[in-house]
Formats: sequence, structure tokens, C-alpha cells
Amino acid sequence: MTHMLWVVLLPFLGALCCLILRGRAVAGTGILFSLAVLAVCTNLLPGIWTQGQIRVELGGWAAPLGIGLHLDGLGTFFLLLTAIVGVLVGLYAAGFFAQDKKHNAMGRHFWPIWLLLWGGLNGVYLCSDVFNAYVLLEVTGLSAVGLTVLSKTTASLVAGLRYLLAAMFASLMYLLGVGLLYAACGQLDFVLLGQDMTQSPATLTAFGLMVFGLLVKTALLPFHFWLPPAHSSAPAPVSAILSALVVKASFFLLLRIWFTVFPALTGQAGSSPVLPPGLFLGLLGGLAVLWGSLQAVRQIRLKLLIAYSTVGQLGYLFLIFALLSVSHGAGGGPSGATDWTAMAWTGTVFHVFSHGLAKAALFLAAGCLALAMGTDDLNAMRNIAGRMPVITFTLAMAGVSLMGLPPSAGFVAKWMLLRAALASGQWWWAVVIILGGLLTAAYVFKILAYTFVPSQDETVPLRPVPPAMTLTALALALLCAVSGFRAEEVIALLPHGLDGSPLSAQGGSP
Amino acid sequence: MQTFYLGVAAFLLLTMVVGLIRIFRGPRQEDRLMAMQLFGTTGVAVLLLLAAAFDASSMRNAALIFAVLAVLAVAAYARGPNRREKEIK
Amino acid sequence: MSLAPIFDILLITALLLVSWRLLGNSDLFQAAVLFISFGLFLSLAWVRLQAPDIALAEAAVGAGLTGALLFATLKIVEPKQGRSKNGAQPKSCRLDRAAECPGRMHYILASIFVLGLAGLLLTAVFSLPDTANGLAGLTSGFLAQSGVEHPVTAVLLNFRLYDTWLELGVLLLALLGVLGTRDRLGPQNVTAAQPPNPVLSWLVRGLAPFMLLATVYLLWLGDHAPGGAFQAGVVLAATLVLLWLAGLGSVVRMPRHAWLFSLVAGFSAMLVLALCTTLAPDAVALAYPQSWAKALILLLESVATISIGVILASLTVLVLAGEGEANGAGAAETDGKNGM
Amino acid sequence: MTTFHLYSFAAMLLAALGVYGLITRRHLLRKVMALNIIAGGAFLLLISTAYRNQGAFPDPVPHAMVLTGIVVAISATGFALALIQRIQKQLGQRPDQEAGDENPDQTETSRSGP
Repeated sequence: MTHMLWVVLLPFLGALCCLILRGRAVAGTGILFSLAVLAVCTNLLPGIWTQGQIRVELGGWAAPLGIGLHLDGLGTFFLLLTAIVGVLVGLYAAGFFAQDKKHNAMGRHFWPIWLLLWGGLNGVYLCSDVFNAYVLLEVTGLSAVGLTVLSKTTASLVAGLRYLLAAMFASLMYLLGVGLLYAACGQLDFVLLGQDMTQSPATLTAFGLMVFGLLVKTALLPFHFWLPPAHSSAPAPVSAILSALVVKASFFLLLRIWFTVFPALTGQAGSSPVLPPGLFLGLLGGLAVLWGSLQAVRQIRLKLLIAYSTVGQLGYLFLIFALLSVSHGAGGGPSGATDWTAMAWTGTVFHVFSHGLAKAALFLAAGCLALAMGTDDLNAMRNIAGRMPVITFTLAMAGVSLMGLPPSAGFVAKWMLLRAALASGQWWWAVVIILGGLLTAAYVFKILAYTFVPSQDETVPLRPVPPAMTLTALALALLCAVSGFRAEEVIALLPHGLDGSPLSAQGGSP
Repeated sequence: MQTFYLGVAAFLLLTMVVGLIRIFRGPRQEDRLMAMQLFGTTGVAVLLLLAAAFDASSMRNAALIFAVLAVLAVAAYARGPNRREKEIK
Repeated sequence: MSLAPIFDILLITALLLVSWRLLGNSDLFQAAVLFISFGLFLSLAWVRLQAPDIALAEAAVGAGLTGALLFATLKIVEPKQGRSKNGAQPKSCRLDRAAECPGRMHYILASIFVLGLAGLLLTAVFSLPDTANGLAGLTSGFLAQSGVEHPVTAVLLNFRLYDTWLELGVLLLALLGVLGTRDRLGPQNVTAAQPPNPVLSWLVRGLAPFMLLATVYLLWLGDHAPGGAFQAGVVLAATLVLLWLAGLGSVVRMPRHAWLFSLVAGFSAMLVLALCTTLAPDAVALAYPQSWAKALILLLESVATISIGVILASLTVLVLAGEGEANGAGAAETDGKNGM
Repeated sequence: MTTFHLYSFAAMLLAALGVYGLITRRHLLRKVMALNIIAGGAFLLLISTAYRNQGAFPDPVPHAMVLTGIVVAISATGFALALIQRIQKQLGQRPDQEAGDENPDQTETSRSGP
């Protein structure tokens, strides 16, 4: 078994190689390292499978003094998603940045920054230290901005700056929280903090600030303003990375902060606050589902539509806070509580997975379309279905998963969430889920409708799209569908052992 | 002796606070820049006094850095008329 | 009865006054000057709170680099403003045209939010215990085994080396991000904007050796007293920027490979340490081998100093030079040659 | 009212002021400065809490954290200022060009030309 640090170290090494090399070697090295990272991540799986969780102390200093790395089932899952999407987007990027001289220059910068970002993301999934998490948030934030502005258009520069300001603000709020937390508790490790967490004004404020910062980073509804411009104006592979992976990292940290560091404050350890903070997050999440999807329906530019769809789909993730905040409220909760908490966890994690794949597929397909037609205006897409059937098929497959229709991973995720909502007696979340699905269907059909409309005027000549690009987009969409067909296997693959949180109760097989 | 050092430091700080008026009121940009430079010099003095008051010799290094680097901002400002003015206009 | 409280209150008044005015109604030039003064007052606070390490860093960053960066940006953003006699309110901001002019409601909501935040923060702070229960005891307990005598250096380069490694990554990323928006790969061939001022170049010629000496001194100091890689790196960066301003050789004259190598040196030194310690059969990840700790820390610090210096200097030089250099008929071709 | 309380009080006020400035100021340069003031507040909080056990030497861990934070802050500030410059240049070059109607995946946009 390889050392856990390798999932951080290897992308960093790749980034340095890409930085020093020139010409065609850059993309080749990048892909090579992507495959290596995927291999290392897969290699960690057996260890998690047998031991549940792995912990390593860096530098040989035990937790309160040094920094620990901590990997459990949840983290492994995020690692794997990042690796799968990362490899495919890397293959796509090799074709995308080989188009012409200008894109070549972009690709020259893309690879080092993307690999550094990847290392940062992997670091987040191994993280077990609140301050270390701050540094990692900065690594991911700065590299995400660096990728956003690569195309150098005014729109992307403005969006990137806005993104940078929002990210800096978010991490500073988080840092203020860390400062208060350290002043009150005197240590920084997730697990140690969680063990002797007490309620005091200082810890409550720290909790609020840290959660606030992470919400801004995850673009939950009132703080989503930076996301659509940034995600829609970046180059296509970057949009895929930002939407599918980067926002998930801060969500992952939010899960950690919520369930590991502050279990005493979030009603996990039995004590129930009057208004569970989880309910508040769930409410915002529900609003985000509806608002984001509505905005997506109104868009006329494909990439902006997909970006708003991200705002909506991220909302589903926050339902888990509301679902789980009730479970421990009235002493024991309804019968079979562990059953549906496990379902809520599985649904959420599965949604992360399916949304990551589907959204990456959508952005990559949109990139292919934009390359072929020179624009991503929906009006220009008339009759594209006949002329680019593979891309249209990709759009449809990914759309089906977003809607949550049966043969897809998205269906499994939403089905699980729906059942968890109903089983816990919180039917109103079920309404939100169904309404969100309907709105999603509206914008997915809007895209498809445009592609099937026959065009009156003479057909615009299409630029050829490298098959590597088309195929990677298709592969992502197919992967999403297949994992829906074979949902039980994937659920069984969901590594278990989620350190005290209810996923551990779920076991290996459904 | 510590009281004496602190007293002088506090007095110098008071002059700096009063000196803020020059930055606030101007009227010319150069006046503001001069006030900032004065702050730099007084700041070095305050740092040295604090170092003496707390008997921490390591703080003198901060004064040293201050004195050496104060020139950078002014040098960046005084780089002459920017030739980009014609371009933006 | 000591005079310390009077000093404290004066200092805090100054800090709040400066930041209030800086964010309130002042023209941008004034704001930049105030911002530099803010850094100055903050470093006084660091000294007062017995944090000389931070004071050193703040003095170098706040007094030197930030000021240079702000003035440079100001010249490009508000070219006339820097010269105007009496700072009038800056007219509409072209950078933010998409945003509507904030109405009264905006201010009211912001005030409510900020007042709530301030109330929360103040309650939190006043509920904190009066004595620290942090990791001070543990740190001093293991200081002897860390290889250095200064606790902050021990934390940065031994106990929490991983953070420092990532922090060098952040620095590198900021520069990569800036380079990504440029048409060229590095600061090479970025020339000084106009013939260098003879007085400045004379001054810098005299000053530069002292600053380089200060760099080495700070680096050496980090082993047993406040100082170390970061402070030394910032002083090095300031030296390099001054050299560039004076039209003397600096990062812009470095051969591309040497420049690239010094950019990544600090980050990759730690990467090599991580690589070796994870591959070696009986080593602990990111742990120094016994008895090598002192030498390795010194080595890592020296390499990190060079990296920090070159990265920050390149960043500042690129901002100071603005876009002017890449803006010409030859830029497109150079892009092709240099960018690949 | 100890020294620690005094300075952490100031720290929190600075942070709140910075947040107010960030929300209400429109100019991007001022927003960047506001962010730096929030950072100053956060750092001051960390250092003042480290100062609580006067007499003994202050806790070095917050000092190390603030040093890291300062590096991060200067990096992000430099990056933001470079972006502001670039935007200003592109808007200045083509004042009639509306931000937002460009397509990043398009290939014909050559920005470096005169």
C-alpha cells in the first residue's frame, strides 16, 4: 500500500514537471500524472475497505502538536470522484488546448495550475486540521481563480476577480473562526476538537463563522453570486473542473466541520437546540434548488444555463443537514432512524458523485458545441442534433441524470433522498426534490428542444471537433448512466467507516 | 526606566495620530506622502523605544527592516509620469 | 502603574481611525497612503504584543511591497488621480459597471449585518478564558527535539511543515495565476518604464548590498531568534524590486531556467523531503532524520528564502510594469515564441 | 480590561469595519483593501489571544499561523491587483465593448494585438 501523502504529493510533482517542460510534452506529462494519481487513489481503497479509516501523523508529531492526515470512506469517495473526472477532463483538455496557438498558450498554464489544484483538492479530503484546511482552501481558491482567468477575455477576468474576492472573503471568515476556536479550545485537530467541544459564545461564533465561510465557497443560495459568471466564462475543461469538483471540496469540509468538529452544537450528540441550524441550511438549500433551476430555465446561453444548474443542484446537498438535524431531536426519533439516516447519507454522497459526472459531461459537451459553432448561444444550435449526434446524446444522457430519471446515477441519488425525507416524516423536502426535478427537466428539455429544431436558413459550417473531446464527454455521461444501472454495486463500493457519522452504520452492501 | 521609554513611545504615537490629519486633509498628494514618510521615521523610533522598554533586542530588527524598506513605496510612487496615460486616454 | 494602557489606547485609536477613513470618504491615493500607514500601526501592535516575527514580516510586507503594488495599480486604474491637486471623490468606477449604484437599502442591510457580526464577535471575545491553554506548553516541551531554538521557526519548519509547504504552493499559484493572464511566460525582458532616475540608481547601488546582508542575517537569525525564511524572503524580494526600479539587473535579467528553478526551489525542496520520507522504508512522512534536523531546516529555509524572494519580486515587478510591455506590435510573435 | 481584551476588541472592530467596507464600497481597489483590513483583524485576534499568558513566552502556534496568513494575504492581494490592472487595460482599450458577451471558447479573439 502506498503512503496517503502520495495523493497530494503526486499531483504537485506533476505540476512541477509541467511547469518546467515545454511544448507537447506538457500535456503528455499531465495525462501521465493524472493516470498515476488515479492509480494511487484506487490503491488506497483496499486499506479503507479493511480498516475503515486510516490516520497518519506527519513529521512524526502526534495530533495536537503536528498535523495529521485522516482518510475515511467519505474522503475516499471524494478522492475517487476527483480522480475519475480529473483523468477524463485531462484527456479532453489535451485535445481542447491543442486547437491553435492561442489555446496552446492557455494549455501551457492550464496543466501546472490544474495539477496544483488537484493536489489541493486531495489534500482537503485528507485534511484533519482546521488551520491546514484554511491553507488548503487558499490553494484551491487561488488555483481555481487562476484557471478561470486563463482565457483572458474581459468577462472571465471580471468573473475571476469577483471569484477571488468572494473566495478571499470566505476564507478570511473561516480564519476568524479558526482563531476564535483555537483561542477557546487550544487545539486544531478535527477529531480532538470534536471530542471535547462545549457550547460557549466563542465556540458558537467560531462555528457560525467557519460554516459561513464554507457556505460562501460552496455558493449556497444568497452567496452564489460569484459562481455563474465564473463557471460560464472559463474555458470548457476548467468549467467542468470548477463545477464538478471545486465546489465539492468546500462542501466536504462543511460536512467535516458540521459532523466531526461540532457534533455537540449541531444536535448530533443528543442535545437539541431550539432551532436546529441544520434546518436553516436545508431551507437555504431548498430555495437554492428552486431558484437556481428557475434561473437556469431562463438562460439563453448554454454555459450560463449549466452554471445556474450547478447552483440549483448544489442545493440538494444541503438537504442532508436538515434531514439529519431532526433525527436526533425528539429522543431517538422515529423507528428505524439509522435506516433512513444511512439513506440520507448515501443519497447525498451519491448526488455528489452523479452531479460531478453529469456536470462535467455537460460542460465538456458544451465546450465541443462552442468549438464547432463558435458560440454557445442556444439559438444557434438549431438542427445540431442531426449534425452532431454524439454530443446531443451526451447532453441528453447527462440531462437525464440531472433530472433524476431512472437509468442514471442521479435517479438513485434523488430516490434515496426522497425516501429519507419521507421515512423521516419530513415530506416537505420531498416536495422540494420533486419540484426541483421538474424544473431541471424544463431546462434540460429546453436545451434538447433547441438542438432538434430544424433550421430555416442555410447551415452554418461546423468546425471539426477532435474525437478525443467528444468521446471523453460521452464517457462521462455513460459512466453516470452505468453507475445508475449498476447502482447496487456502486453503493456497495461506497466505502464505509465514516468516523462516527451515520454512514458507518450503513455497512457495505445494501 | 521602562515607564520613561513607554512614555516617550506613547508621546511619539500621539504625534503620529495628530499627523494623521495631514494625510486626511492633504491638500496635495505629496503632503500625504510626506506624512507617511514621517510615520515611517517615527515608527522606527517607537519600535526602538518599545524594544528598550520590553528589553527585547530582537525587535530592533523590525526597526531595521522598516528603515530599509521605507524607500520602496516612495520609489514606486516617484517613478515619474506614467507613459500609459496617453494610452488610456 | 505603567503607561502601557495609554500606549495601547492610542495605538488602537490610530488603527481604527485609519481603517475608518480608508474605507470611508477618501480618494484612492489617500486610501493607498492610509493603507501603508495601517501596516505600520499594525507592526507597532505586533511588537507591543510580543510577536516580533510578525512585526518583521509586516514591516517588510506592509511598508515595502504592498505600498509599491498599490501605487502601481493606482497609476493604471486612476491615471489622473495620482497627479491631481486636491483629491476629489473618484468618479464612477469603470471596473464594476455591472453593479448598480448601491441604494440606501443596501447600506441599511449591510449595517445590520455588520452590527450583528460585530456584536457576535465581541461577545465571543469577551467570553474567552483569560489564560491561554494553547499549544505553548507542548511546543516548548518538544523544542529541544525540533532542531532549532526559536519556537516559531520550530512550528513552521518542523511541527507544521506541511502547512508551510502548502503555503509556498499558494505563493507559487498566485504568480502562476498572474502569468496566466499575461502574454508572456515570465518577467524576462520587462524593462523599466523610463530611463532610471540617477539619484535612485545611486541610492540603490549603495543600499542593495546592505539589504542582501539583511536577508542573510534574518535567515540566520531564524534558527534561534525572531526571523527566518519568510522575513528574509520578503526583504530579498524588496531588494530585487528596488534593483529593477533603479534599472539595474534583477529578476528581469535572470535566464529563464534559473528563474524557473528559483521559483519552484522552495516548494520542490519540501516535495523532495516528502518523497524521500515516504519512500524510505523506516522513515516517517515529512519527518527529518535524527541529528540531521538542524542542517536540513537551514537548507530548506535558505531555499525557501530564494523562492519567496523571487516569486514576490516577479509578482511585484509584473504589477509595477503593468501591461505596457506586452502591448505592442511584437507581442503576438513573442507570445508564440516565449509562451510555448 | 486586560491588554488581551483591548486588542481583541480592536481586532473584532477592524474585522467588522472591513466587512462593511467590502459590502458597501464599489471600487474594486477599495474592496481589496477592505479584505486586507479583515485579514488584519483576524491576525490581531490570533496574536492577542496568544498574548494571554503574559510572562511566559507567547504561544508560537498562532504566530506561525499569522505568518502563513500574511503570505497568503500578500499573494492574493498581488493576484487581485494584477487582475484589476488587466481588466482596466482591456476595458480602457475597447470602451464600447460590453463585458459579458464574449465567448471564451472562441478562438478568434486575439487580445495581444495593438
